Amino acid sequence: MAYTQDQIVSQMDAEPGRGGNMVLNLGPQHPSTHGVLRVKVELDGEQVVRSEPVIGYLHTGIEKTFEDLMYQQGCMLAPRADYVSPIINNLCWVLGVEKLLGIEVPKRTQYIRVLFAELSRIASHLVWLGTSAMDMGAMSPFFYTMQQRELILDLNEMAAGYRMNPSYFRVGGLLQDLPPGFPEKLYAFLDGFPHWLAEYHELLDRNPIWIERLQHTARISLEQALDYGWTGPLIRALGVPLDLRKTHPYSSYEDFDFDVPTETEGDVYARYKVRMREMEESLKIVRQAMDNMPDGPWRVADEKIYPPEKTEIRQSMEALIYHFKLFSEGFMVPPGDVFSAVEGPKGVLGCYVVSEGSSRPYRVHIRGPSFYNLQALPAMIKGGMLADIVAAIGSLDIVLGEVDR
Amino acid sequence: MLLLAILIVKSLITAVLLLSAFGIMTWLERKVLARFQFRPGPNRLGPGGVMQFMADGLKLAFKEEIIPRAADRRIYLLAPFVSLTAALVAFAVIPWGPPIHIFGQRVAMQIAAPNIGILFVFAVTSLGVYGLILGGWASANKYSLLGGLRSTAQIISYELAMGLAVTGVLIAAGSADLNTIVQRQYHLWFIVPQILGFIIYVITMVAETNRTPFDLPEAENELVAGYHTEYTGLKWAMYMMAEYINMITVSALATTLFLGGWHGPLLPPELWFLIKVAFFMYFFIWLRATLPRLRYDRLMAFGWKVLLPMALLNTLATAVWVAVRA
Amino acid sequence: MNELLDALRETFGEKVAVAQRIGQTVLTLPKDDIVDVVRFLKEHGFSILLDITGVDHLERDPRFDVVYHLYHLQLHDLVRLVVQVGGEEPELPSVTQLFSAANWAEREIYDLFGVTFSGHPDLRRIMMPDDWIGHPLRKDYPLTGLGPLPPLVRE
Amino acid sequence: MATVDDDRPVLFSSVKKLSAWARSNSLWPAQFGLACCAIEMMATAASRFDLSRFGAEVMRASPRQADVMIVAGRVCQKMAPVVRELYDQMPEPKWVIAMGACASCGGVFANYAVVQGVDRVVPVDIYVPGCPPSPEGLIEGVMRLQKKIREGGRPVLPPVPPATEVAGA
Repeated sequence: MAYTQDQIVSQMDAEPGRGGNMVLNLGPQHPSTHGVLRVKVELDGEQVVRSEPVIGYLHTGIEKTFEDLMYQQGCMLAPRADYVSPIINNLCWVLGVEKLLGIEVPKRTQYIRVLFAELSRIASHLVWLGTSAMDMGAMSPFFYTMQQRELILDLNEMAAGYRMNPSYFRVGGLLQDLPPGFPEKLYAFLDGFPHWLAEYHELLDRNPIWIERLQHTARISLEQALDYGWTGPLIRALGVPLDLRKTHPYSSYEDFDFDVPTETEGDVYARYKVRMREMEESLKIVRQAMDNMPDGPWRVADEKIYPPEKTEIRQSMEALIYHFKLFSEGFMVPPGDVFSAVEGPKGVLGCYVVSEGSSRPYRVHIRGPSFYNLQALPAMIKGGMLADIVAAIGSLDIVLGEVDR
Repeated sequence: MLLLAILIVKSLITAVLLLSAFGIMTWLERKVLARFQFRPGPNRLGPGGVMQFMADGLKLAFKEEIIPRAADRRIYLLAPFVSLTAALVAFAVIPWGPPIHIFGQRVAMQIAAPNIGILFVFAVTSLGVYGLILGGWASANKYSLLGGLRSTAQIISYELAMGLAVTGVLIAAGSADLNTIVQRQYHLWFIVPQILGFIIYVITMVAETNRTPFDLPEAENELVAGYHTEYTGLKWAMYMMAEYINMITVSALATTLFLGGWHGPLLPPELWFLIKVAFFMYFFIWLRATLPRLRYDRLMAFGWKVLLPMALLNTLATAVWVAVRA
Repeated sequence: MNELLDALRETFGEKVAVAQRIGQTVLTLPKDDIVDVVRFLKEHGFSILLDITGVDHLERDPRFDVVYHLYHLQLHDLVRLVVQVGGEEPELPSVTQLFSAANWAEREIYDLFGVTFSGHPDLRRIMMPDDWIGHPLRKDYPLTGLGPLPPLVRE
Repeated sequence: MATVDDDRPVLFSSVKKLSAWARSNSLWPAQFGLACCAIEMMATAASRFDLSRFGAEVMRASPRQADVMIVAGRVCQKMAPVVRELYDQMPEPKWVIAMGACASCGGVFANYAVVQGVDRVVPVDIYVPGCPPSPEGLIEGVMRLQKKIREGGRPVLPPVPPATEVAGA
């Protein structure tokens, strides 16, 4: 089955605009759609009359594949939905399965999870900052942010052996304990990063062009935002302090002292300010997690869920059998369904898991916040300029992986 | 006869120098940008990667040339030549050194020395924009068309302010001949009395050459590649050459008008000229590494509501000053 | 939260079954009441429609669950609505007039499960190409798809 | 280094060598990312790994000016025609790097939605393994492509038998 030219044309063809307006197709390959989003825009001169986002160009069938894999294997799949903050997806998945199993992981594990989730949030915001600055035409911030992100990826690699999509959290624990030398490296990052955060502010906040591009751009009202199901930094930029880490503390977030930054303007600049301050708060949480890291086990003791240690397998027949069973058959999860929700960098990240009692999930659905946030795009850019589309998409911080799944 | 030979030699030298300056500039821009961004930049070919532009140029020359089916063939092919020719010709009147004597002939260090040199530069550079708009229109691509339209609007809005900013210098120098203007700056560069004109000129020169933060006609993140979206290979390279040579021309003009041209102590005058132009080129790259892009409506508002009145004010003030002194 | 559930019981009576599953409130209701219940909840402060998704229980009749998650901004509580739909052409009323967020979510369920929503303004496929055959997330749809793989392209 | 065909005239072979040198050292990628691998591609272009050392940082948004298409991520059924169109829009000579497991063979997503390898849509020159590959891996892929160009373009492959493959095989 080769793709003919006609098929391509029928897919890419846009209907003509009304009254001499121009219909422009942004994407699916376009430098600032953050992946493979396609936006059909009707333009009157440079002004947006009407627009329609078209998605599905990255539909991966991730939910169907979940049904084919064992629960523990899902830890590998979840991070590939939102690949900009993979560890938080990982966390959402393991929390859901653990709720179904009715187990709770030890305190140390919870702290380590918080630590990595917050690092991941910083990394995600850094990617957002770099790419959205690039969308505005400023190229250097991208390099500065990616450079700091590399340091976070180094920490990932150190703990999980993998830079991106590390799948560090497992059902019932972690892949392994924090490696030796980790705290030193983490503290080095924590000490260095505030300086860079100040640099970003210096580079962008004192720049009139940046502020002019962002202020009063792509605003929508609170009613509209709620109507579209906005969550995360987007709704916090409208003055609603909705943050699941505060309201529904999971994984010991109640032990940490941090603020939920809000702004009231609801424009692109407010979203920018919220995210910048969130990075500072995340930094605070990471430091607290490392400072107060409890000792103790980093996995559940139940060997029917989490495989026994390698050394144990060599000595005990029973451990070997558990190990074999876990990797050939997996563990059974009691029937039921659960909606596990965590605060992702883009908003409420949910994972709806249905179990029928077997070792594989019956149905998994990922509530990608970007999927709902993106729907508001036409309302945000109506009446704006062509360049505002780019600013609006950048401020939504979408990841097509979780939009299309 | 000798005069003609000298003229031809001068033209050839200028063209070759400009075109190689374009190559060096692309390499320099990549290197300097890389330094701004904590990375080494191209470093595999030649010392410091200086041969990189050779590879790029050769590759583009060996590349397939695509003409979109819907394009207006003739205009599509013609447009890059318009841009490049205008860019090359505009440099003809810029003096890059004091006159020298060869075979008993007085040879001006510029290809042509019309007494309205400055007007010539303006006339020819505004022709260059036709290359952009024609290319954008002939490509039959919506991004290209938008890019072409943007460039027209932008050049029209900023050319006025630029012209008025220069008028101050012309009044102060009392001549439109670029050589005379340079000679009048022997004691005092015009940047001192004409500081406002200088600032306006520098802003408009960035806008005229479509560079960050005024790179709207080819705004990559909005219009993919703007007016040259559909251009491939050498024709695309011509647009790039035109852009870089325009940068050199406006920088040279800025040097001539405001920074005393080739004047400077100790070093040979040609070198002084080069240093001053290089400073402006660095300034272009610096801007690109630092600033985000303006929005279209802001750009127009800035041009008409801020720069134009300021330029008018500057002209008026200069005229009054000259009149009072006289 | 409890007063709210009592009010719900008062308004809708036996039609809405309330249960607690793993610390989450689950309301099971017939499909014709979904718009009324969602409106009731919206009026009582459940102002964010977090999610709509579907579950295919192949063996069961009615075959599909459509699952809604709503969030209360003041009480900070989550409620799950489960609606069963079945039949040859499963259909239920759309909630797009209450929440714009439902627009894409319902299109997604239509695309991937083949459940239609009456009253939806723009019910088209969203994830798959328009000419796609079948509904991939149904349990009788094979994981690797229906058609043969296209050949490799070599030059 | 470049191989010289003995039966070719000297001038021809040196032009060939020259063009291979130019092409291999000026590989401009099409700016086009799909999924996870696109983030690693961005990291490759960023400061630590710096693809620009090889003259390959000039990401062209317009496929008309690109030389190599880095297919970074999973190509799904809806996207496949677009990928093909982008490839067709690129001027010859052009190359394709399939970055990551998904682009090479579908990766973990052996399902209905993902094209099981982008080589079912466009001809691929270099496959880079990994999920996603580390930036070093991508740089290795670019360097191998450079080597391939210098050593004489695409290898001649045996003709493909008519498709008899069945889904899920």
